[in-house]
Amino acid sequence: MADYTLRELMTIAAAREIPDGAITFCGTGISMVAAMAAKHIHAPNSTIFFETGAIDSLLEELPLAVADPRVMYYTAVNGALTDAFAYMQNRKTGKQVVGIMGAAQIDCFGNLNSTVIGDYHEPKVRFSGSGGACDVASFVDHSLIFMQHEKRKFVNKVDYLTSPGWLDGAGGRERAGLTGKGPSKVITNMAIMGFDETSKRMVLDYYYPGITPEKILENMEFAVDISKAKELQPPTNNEIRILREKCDPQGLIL
Amino acid sequence: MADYTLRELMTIAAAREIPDGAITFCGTGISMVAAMAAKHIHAPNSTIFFETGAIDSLLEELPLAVADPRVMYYTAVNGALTDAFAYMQNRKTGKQVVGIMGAAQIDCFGNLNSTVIGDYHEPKVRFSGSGGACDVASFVDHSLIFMQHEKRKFVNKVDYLTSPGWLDGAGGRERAGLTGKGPSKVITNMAIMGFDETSKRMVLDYYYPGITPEKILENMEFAVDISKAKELQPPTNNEIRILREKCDPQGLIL
Amino acid sequence: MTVKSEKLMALSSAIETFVTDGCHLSIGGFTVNRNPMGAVYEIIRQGRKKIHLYAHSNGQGVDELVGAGCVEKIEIAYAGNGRFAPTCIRFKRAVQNRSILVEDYSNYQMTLRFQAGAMGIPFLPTRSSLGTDIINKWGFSKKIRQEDPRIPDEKLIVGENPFKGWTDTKALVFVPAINPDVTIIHVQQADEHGTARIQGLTMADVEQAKAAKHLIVTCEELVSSDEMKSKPDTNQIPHFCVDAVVHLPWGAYPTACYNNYDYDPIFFNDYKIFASDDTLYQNYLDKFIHGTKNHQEFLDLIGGKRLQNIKADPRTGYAINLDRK
Amino acid sequence: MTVKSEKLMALSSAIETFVTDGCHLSIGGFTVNRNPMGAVYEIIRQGRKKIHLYAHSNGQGVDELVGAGCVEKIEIAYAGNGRFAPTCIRFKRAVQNRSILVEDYSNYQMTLRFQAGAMGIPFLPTRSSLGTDIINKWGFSKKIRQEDPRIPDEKLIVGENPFKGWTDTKALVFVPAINPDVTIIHVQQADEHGTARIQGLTMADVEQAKAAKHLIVTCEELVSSDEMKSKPDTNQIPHFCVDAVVHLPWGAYPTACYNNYDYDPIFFNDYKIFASDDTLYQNYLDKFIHGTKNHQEFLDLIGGKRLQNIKADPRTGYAINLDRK
Repeated sequence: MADYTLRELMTIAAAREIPDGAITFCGTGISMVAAMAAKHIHAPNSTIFFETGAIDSLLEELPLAVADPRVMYYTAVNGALTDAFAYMQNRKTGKQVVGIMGAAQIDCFGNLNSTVIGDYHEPKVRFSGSGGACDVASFVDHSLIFMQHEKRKFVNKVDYLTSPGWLDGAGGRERAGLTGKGPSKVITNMAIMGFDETSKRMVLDYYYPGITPEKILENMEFAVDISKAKELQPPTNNEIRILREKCDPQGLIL
Repeated sequence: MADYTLRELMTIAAAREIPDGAITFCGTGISMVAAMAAKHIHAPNSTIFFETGAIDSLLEELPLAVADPRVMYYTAVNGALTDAFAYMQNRKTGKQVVGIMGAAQIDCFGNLNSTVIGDYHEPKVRFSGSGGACDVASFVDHSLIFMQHEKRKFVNKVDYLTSPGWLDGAGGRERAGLTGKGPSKVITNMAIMGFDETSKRMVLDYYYPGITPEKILENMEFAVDISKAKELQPPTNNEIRILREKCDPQGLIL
Repeated sequence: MTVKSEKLMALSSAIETFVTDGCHLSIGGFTVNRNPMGAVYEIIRQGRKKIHLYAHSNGQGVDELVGAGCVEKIEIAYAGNGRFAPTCIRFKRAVQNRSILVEDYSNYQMTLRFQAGAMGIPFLPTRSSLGTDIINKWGFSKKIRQEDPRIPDEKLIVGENPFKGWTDTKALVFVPAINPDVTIIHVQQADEHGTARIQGLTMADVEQAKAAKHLIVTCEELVSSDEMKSKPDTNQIPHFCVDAVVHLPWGAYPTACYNNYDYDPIFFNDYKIFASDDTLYQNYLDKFIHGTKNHQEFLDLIGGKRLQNIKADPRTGYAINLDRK
Repeated sequence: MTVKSEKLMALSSAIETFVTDGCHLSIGGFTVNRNPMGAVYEIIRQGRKKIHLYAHSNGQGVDELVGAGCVEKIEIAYAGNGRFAPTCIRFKRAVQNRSILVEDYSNYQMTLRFQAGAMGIPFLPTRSSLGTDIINKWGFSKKIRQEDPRIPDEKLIVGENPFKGWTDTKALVFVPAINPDVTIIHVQQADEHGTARIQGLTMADVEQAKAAKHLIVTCEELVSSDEMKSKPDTNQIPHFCVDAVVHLPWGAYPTACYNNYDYDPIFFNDYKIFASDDTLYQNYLDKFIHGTKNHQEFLDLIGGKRLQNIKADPRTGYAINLDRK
């Protein structure tokens, strides 16, 4: 078994969810490293793209923002925001997109808040806002969410619903007029959470080595079904090696 | 006085209507030569552009279509149809555009037919259809129309209303929701027709040397006010020289 | 990480696979320029019928598909070919004979319809055509529209501006999206994965390409991905939009391909004569299209001298001083 | 036919002429890239107040305008600066203090709003944000909206698909056009008439530029019209959209300008410290912005060594192996 950090484990867990042939939409930070890891490990035909319009960037160096000039070098197409989001909303290409997001709060249906804590007009804490997260969450069939597993983050009700998950559960997206699907997986520092096929409520899929399902429940405001949870396979030596040598050799993110 | 052909006279008559600083939208043929003549004679700061997306083409050789590769050489921007039409609909740039069109039929309010003679579903004669004519006629404040002065072309009612003129006269465009203005001038092989400021009905502005107002009326289904008509100043030697030497030296259009 | 692409195909396979009888087809280019003519001729050779064609202003490509009897219905803005044909001749005849059904739009409307398809939305708004017969007169009946789920139930809808008075706009025309079963475009350069580069004006090719359920790219030059990725600012279509890549030099002939060759005025002038007479036109089809196995044989029949004559000058991108009378 | 352009201006004149107190302003770029920072600093120097700012994701430019007290209201999608600031620090403070009013959109919505403005239409449709608080929660009250004719009366409108069920769409979000009083973008190259060329990603700059009532283009390099017209496929903005052209080398610094220079990690790391404390921030403004007469003096204060350090490598367009920790 490889020696690995929690952050590396999370990255690999996300990377494993990206199928070969996917068009991976990623933001800054760990999601970008996960997309790169997938491409280097098991999804060589996946395409990394950014909301800024860069398609299939080489990423010889790790970008620190989706508008970093490093995303513009040696791409298939350097486009614009109009193009990038249209690929997600487009009925042919959108179906191939895997979106990766993060947030400050998440509820049991995978709805995300990245805007404010507290009242919208008198916020206790202001965050960056949606960026492209609401867009990708609205459009695509396949999305992954990175979260820190804390009670104040896994909440009964998000203070502001920035990016749509499964909304109010079964049939919620259809009722609102959304065509894509809610999130597939939530990848945290303790577990991988999935969503029940029928009810669309969050469930525990995998707990990390050394973490109990009970500990996970303690770190959430709402309860989830833990009955089918299994322990996650730790990263392999090869996965960790590729992550360190090919994806973030300068240690800028991991 | 210069020796000139009727076609040259028409071209010069149209060119004179293009102010310096205009963005001139033109189609194939005589309208393109008129736009070039204006630029060479009195409107050096006018910009010729095409619905295909070419902006400020040099036109070292005369194009025979708006998609001719000759429009793509040495331009300010080579864009696309989306861009070109947006410049016309845009509230800032659209106000600077002068559109030049032709048609098979025109009525007394300057509405144009370039689609069919006869019933739409059982046409006696089928023409090319709108192309960009309906678009420019819908959007801009300033447009010029080239017509052959014949009774079957100046009709009481167009068989198909392809491109909006002043629609049903005063207030017609506003009622339909159009923001631009109807045509400014109709330039024919006999006359220059304008539109009454209030009623928006066609009036005779200028008759060509050697043509009487009566002859013009004989060649129209509908009557127009001829009371303020004057004889047109013929082209100058300089205008004709520039036309022949700079605009169409190969004699492809004129 | 480079995998041999399964998208790279012979033209005949690409047409066989994606262009079927009754399919909804869109072709790139504009009048005399960059029509995917090699693909058009192969569709004619394969005898496709009942095609529903979408075009803004594809002069030559439209006229040949219509002339060869491949087309049943057409949605179009402009069926002319510049100075060579104020109205495309076989198109004119077919409409007047009522052997094809036609529905009229403006050029911007057709462009917006492809753009809406590319954006994955049902419509786009414009003020173009308010008060005109383009709104009032439908080419396809309600019945025809309802029988084919690929045609919207209404042609164009005039609606209110939901943001009352915003940008001084009261009414708008909503133009419905087009998502063709297949789009075919011809480009200057592509790699085997499908990433494509158009030089000169892109017309509405990019929107048509992205709106399609299947996309065939024929290219003048097949280049390495390294070459494409070295100049990404000049590329427009990424590989993941593309289903088939066909290497087809002179693939736009007799229309022009900027920086490569001009249109062939001799061809267009001859075509005008052939197209004006049914027997001559049948002879033209028999000799030039059905009488040739593929685009190379067609080009051989035209002859190298004619091709040499229209080769692009490297400075201007077209054939300077070409006799175009 | 070339007339000396009256559009060519000093930065101070361009800002004085077009950027007024209370104006509706939009700036180009995206987080760490191609923000028109020279123009932003000049706006701060000239002490503009009560600006209504439109931005999709202009990290650094937004934070400095907000931090210097120039901004009253802001419509925005994302106020972060990549890894350097998950949330822009002065922005965060200003919102939490309620010294600015903010209204939230998604990135695509802001882009579509500029695009609608550029297209001259009141709105564009999308499915983005259905079911979310981006629709439900308005940053500006009905009263504020009605008092300023430049703000639409409603934030976003959810409407039915007028083409029932077309493209499987029932509901849509209509996003209203933005037509800023003035847009400022920084580009790699422009000529004196305003024709502009952006290298690398164009972000939403082209849409922002075309949506504006007035457009200021600052450029890294002022080139001849001949140079621009020799490569027209790589130009995006024609001269007739442009009101002022300013030659401003390093005009995007401390953000990056592709093929010219990278962003300056030292600046961003220092800024993070200054921005986190009100006194330090005032000192920063006093020294770096108010203490310098123009962008050149600001750059002199940063020092040539820092600039040298971030010069772009010609192969990749950025500074390879730059210490970005």
